[in-house]
Amino acid sequence: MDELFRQMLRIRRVEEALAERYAEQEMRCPMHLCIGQEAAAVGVVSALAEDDRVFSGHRAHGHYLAKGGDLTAMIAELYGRASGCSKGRGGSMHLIDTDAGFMGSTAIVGGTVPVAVGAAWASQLRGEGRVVCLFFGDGCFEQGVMHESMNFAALHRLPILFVCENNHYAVYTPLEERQPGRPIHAIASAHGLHVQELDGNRLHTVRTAADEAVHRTRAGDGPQFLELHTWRWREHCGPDIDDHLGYRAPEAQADWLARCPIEQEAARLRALGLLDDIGRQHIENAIQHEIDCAFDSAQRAPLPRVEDMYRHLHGQ
Amino acid sequence: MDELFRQMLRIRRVEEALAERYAEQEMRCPMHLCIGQEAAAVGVVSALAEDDRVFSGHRAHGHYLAKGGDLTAMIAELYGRASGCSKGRGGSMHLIDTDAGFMGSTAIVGGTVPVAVGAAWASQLRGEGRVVCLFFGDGCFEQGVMHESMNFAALHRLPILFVCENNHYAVYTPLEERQPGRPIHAIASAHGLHVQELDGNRLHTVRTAADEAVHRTRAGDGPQFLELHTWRWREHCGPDIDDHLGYRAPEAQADWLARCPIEQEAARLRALGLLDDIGRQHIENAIQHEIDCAFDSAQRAPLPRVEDMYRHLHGQ
Amino acid sequence: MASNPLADISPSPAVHEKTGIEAINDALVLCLQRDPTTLLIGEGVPDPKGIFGTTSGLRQRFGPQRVLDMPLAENALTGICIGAAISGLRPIMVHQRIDFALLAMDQLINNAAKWRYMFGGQARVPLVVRCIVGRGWGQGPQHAQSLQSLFAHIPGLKVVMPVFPDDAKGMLCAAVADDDPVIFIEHRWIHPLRGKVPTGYFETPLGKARRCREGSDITIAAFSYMTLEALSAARGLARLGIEAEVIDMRSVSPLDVPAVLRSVAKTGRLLVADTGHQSFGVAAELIARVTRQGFDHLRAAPASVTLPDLPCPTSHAWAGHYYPTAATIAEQALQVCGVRIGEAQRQELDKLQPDTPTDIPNPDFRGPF
Amino acid sequence: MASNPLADISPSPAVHEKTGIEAINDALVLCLQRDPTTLLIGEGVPDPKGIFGTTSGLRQRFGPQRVLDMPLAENALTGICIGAAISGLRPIMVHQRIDFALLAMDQLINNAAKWRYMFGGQARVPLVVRCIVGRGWGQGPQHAQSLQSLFAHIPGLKVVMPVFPDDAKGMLCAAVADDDPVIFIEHRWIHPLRGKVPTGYFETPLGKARRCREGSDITIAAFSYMTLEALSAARGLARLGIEAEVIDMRSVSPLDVPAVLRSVAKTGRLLVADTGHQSFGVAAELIARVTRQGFDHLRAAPASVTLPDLPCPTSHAWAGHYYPTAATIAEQALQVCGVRIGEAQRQELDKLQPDTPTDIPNPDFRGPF
Ligand SMILES: Cc1ncc(C[n+]2csc(CCOP(=O)(O)OP(=O)(O)O)c2C)c(N)n1
Ligand SMILES: Cc1ncc(C[n+]2csc(CCOP(=O)(O)OP(=O)(O)O)c2C)c(N)n1
Ligand SMILES: [Mg+2]
Ligand SMILES: [Mg+2]
Repeated sequence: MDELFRQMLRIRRVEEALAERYAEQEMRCPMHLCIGQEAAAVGVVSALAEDDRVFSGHRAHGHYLAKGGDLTAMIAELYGRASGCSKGRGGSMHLIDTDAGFMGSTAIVGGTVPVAVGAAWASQLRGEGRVVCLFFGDGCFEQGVMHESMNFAALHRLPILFVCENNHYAVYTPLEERQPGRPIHAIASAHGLHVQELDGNRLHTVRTAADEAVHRTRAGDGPQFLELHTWRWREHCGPDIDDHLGYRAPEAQADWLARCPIEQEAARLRALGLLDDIGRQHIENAIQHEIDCAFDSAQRAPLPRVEDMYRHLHGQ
Repeated sequence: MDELFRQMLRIRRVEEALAERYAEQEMRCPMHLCIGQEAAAVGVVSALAEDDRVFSGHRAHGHYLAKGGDLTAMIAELYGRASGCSKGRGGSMHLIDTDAGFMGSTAIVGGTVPVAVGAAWASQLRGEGRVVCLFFGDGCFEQGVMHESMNFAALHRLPILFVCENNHYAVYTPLEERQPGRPIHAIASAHGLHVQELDGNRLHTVRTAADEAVHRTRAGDGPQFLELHTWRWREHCGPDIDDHLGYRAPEAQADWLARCPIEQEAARLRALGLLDDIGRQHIENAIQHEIDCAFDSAQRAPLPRVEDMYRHLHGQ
Repeated sequence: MASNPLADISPSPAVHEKTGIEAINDALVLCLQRDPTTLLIGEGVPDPKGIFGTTSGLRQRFGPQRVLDMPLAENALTGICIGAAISGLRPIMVHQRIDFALLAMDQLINNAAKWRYMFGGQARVPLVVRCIVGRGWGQGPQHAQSLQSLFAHIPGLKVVMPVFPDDAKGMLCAAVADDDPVIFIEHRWIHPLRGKVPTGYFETPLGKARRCREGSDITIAAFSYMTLEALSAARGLARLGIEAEVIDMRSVSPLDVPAVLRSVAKTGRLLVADTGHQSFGVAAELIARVTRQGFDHLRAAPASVTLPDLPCPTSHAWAGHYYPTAATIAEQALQVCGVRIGEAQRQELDKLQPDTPTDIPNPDFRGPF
Repeated sequence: MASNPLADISPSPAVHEKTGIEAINDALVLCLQRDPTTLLIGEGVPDPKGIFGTTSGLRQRFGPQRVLDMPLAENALTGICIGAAISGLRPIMVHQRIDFALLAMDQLINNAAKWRYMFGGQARVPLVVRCIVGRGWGQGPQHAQSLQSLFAHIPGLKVVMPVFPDDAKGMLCAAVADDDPVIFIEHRWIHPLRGKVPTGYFETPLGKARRCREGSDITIAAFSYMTLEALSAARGLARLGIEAEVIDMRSVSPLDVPAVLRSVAKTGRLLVADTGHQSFGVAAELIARVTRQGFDHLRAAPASVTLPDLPCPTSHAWAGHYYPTAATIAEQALQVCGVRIGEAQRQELDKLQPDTPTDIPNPDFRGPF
């Protein structure tokens, strides 16, 4: 579990570094940070097998890294480099690392939902035994395609995990202005999915629930649904903290900050005697070193060549 | 309740007449008959006030007639006449009679769903106290727009009745090939709608449930959902009986035929002493006369003029 | 219109006379047979009517896992097919009406068209979407659109519209074999058309036009069903001393502009006939391209014959005015050629008017669906 | 690009200098004020950023019933607005990116565009859909499309693309007052543009182009933001002795072909500049129409400057190659005019290259959104 703590911390530090350097205006693309939501990414993805697949949406850095996506390639992508994970065509909202099983994240809310279901269908048809895991937000749940997709997944009992990171906001709009007062997971349950609702900021809880869900779906129980309550710490899009805008209650904000997934896990590990200050510092140092190297190498990578712009529209 | 029996019988006889004359190839448009489903149309619509609104889809004759839509104008529309209820532009799949409060039916499955919700929203915003009633099928429930629409209706507590005529088939495809084994109304309930599930072939039951639903939604309880189990007797599209194709179990077919909404209601009325052979014959005769006149007048109506084809694309 | 005016120019030796429906069914059988990753899905695919017969027998033959119906959820199902495609399968999706594809524009345009490009070539979407254009028998405003122009505008989508049975077969095979998404548009009046079709598996390259008739006075470039009307028009024009070259464009995107330019270099005149609406349509693109690249060849202003900019009204009384015919094409061609329409011309144009009711392709065609 | 090159030709007396954002906000205030049936809805409408400031303050002023946010459900919400519109309200819907409107194509094309016609004029859909084209700062393949061609092909939809603040205001008022659906497309690089805007409520007719510069040698017909690039190009061309007439088309559908024909009758040459993709796009339609109706005026093949047929790649390194500039337009114009590009021309073209980074309209423009 030590390793999972490290992964959460790594995602946090990577995003903090991105935020810090974003002001240099060299990463010229919209960027949605998942700081505060790391337990969902790490807790769920760690329950998957290496060969399983992950899809995500606009807020995907954490999912990409948790699945083992190449850090340098991601940063290079943000810098618009030819060596970026999407060869400079995607930016932060379009990440992919097929070697790692991270099959794509896209910018249209709901866009990857059916695509992930299709990947699960392929796994079933080919008898691959692969599980597909799809991350999306509470806002995404409002899209019709979500319901069409759950229906198909339930109908064919596909090996897929629907993971709703409910951070209670879509951009600046609270859940109450977009959905009536009923739980999200209850709808998934009515669609015939096996559901669990939990505190998404507790790594341990998330991991346990994900283990069960992955086990069930791999065993043929059909689609599983996790509703993870969590909180985004920074602005919806961009590097800053935007508490001054006042769209979220300061008490809620303070409450969620106190429930930092990383510090909660750190405390748990400490209590178990699995982590101390020196150990943590080691981890921090190693992460910092990795990040520095990745930025360094990404920034030194060449920009894409003009003549390559037309490549990859069609095959051959 | 005598009048409701008459209305069901009238819809049945109108459609039988349409079916009979369809072979003449003068009604040159696709046509979806609701024979066997008359109790849903009449039972629900009779619970509405005159000023309330109805929307429907491709199988709309019964809803149009139950709401008081002009019979001659409907038949003229099927014959492609200028005097048709949609001025010859719509045919069977695009009916409207704004005077009667029948606000439109269209050919894309799911197409009128949000439109009806918008009409309910308008009623609420303007404080009109009008209820909107929307008919759709079990297949339509699979469309994402259905779920988006229920969400919005529940969020704003709109005065709307969602009426699902579950005839267990979409064209030739049974429910089991399209949806997992869970009830439709349970999903609506999870969306926060007040739901009732019932036998849609029993006029009385339908009417009672509709009364309650209309009352509730008019009182501000928000959207209501009725799942009415029923059965289409004829082919999906066209005038014929297609039992020979074997896509529906003969036992199910026989069972549902025995549960004819009209004969069940006739039996009830007889038992109550409210209907006898002579009374029924009177009703039949009057209906037959009305139908003959309507066909006569529709068929004698002029075809649209060539130069009018371009009218009504835009206003003015 | 049900007999193939091209019967004599079919190429191959081992051929059978088939309808468009049979040719498409053939292609599907062969594709499902030769590649076990091919899937066929759509509302009605395995049902007793089998998408106008084009999918009949396939479920029985290839099983319910590979040949299946779907819920009424066009957008998700398109995305699901994209997901299957990037995972190594080759789905063929069917819409009984192209109008239903409008529900799936997000997945088609934002995902299918861009997936390969936006991920730098690390994934591919071998997806075919068969869409049927539902002309006739009062299909009306929401069941009779011909929307090729919308898809053709999107980089990353290929759009094809075969007419003749041999092309329907060969181009469907090529579409399924293609590693990129192809919108395969079938005008339903090509379904009953008969023609010689080579047996066995073969691919007809996408993006290549086919000259159906030689002529020296005017080039008529036609899309889909309009090719048949153009060939009739050409016969009428010939009787008036005008030799039209008729080109069946076959593909909308890629568009075979060179083929048209070659012809216009000879004829100096261009008329484009398309099954879609006039404005911002396929005809405009071809005219603009030929004008840009072949301006010096043009001896007269190019023209087009298309649907009006109007939703399709249902009444059969309007069908003959809404849909242009061989007579409309011939009349436009005469105008492009600068021929005054006198008595002889009027008589010939009248002869080109259809002899079946204008809302059906032939007397065998029956409603309601 | 943030200063209005047209500052001198603004017409009205009671005017204020405003940005496009302020002009649109003005129009919304006036429309909500004068007609209580007007509604404003969209993701982000009442939020602290207020759709780039265009909707700021409106909720406070007109209340949460008339100015509201919405769930992420573009298709249903479009249908809901249609339902409200046929019930006597006038909804204005906003998409922060036009790409999101692709989720609503069914409701826009099958319903909004056809409702009045298919019910024989017994209902109407006074709906405005504001769509923002998101160029710049790495918006990438799914957030930077310019899809006017798709909407313009559909009979029943009006499509407008104002550039200057006074038009943005006047045309938005006219769109809201219109009894039919209007797709109102705002290129986001027109938002910061400053210009003189008349005070008070006024409507600028939809469907009319506006001549921004007189010239005798070539007509440059431009859509949306490309008008600004065309005006810069014209200044460069003037220094090379070529006087370009620049027409801001303002509307895509209806398309003001007569205005272009009048100009081409004088200049004999046409170049069309559009913000969308090349093929099957808006430029093709205008070229085709002018060629058909003004063939005898044309002294050279018309040309166009558009986006390539390629999804928008994210890397800023490609922005300058993906997006054409004033230099691209000037170079094309020289070619249409048959001017060989020598040293003098090359120098002038170089001067027309933008001096800000090519992924932002001006130095004030910042990411991330
Ligand atoms: C179809 C579509 N509509 C709107 C947007 C703009 N948008 C981007 S992210 C977002 C909010 C998404 O909320 P949620 O799903 O809860 O994810 P979160 O950002 O909270 O992680 C919106 C509205 C979009 N990208 N796609
Ligand atoms: C979007 C769309 N997809 C497909 C169709 C073709 N279609 C017409 S009716 C129908 C079945 C509808 O089933 P259901 O909603 O249960 O209504 P029913 O016909 O049983 O009354 C289908 C698939 C359509 N009209 N629109
Ligand atoms: Mg959220
Ligand atoms: Mg049904």
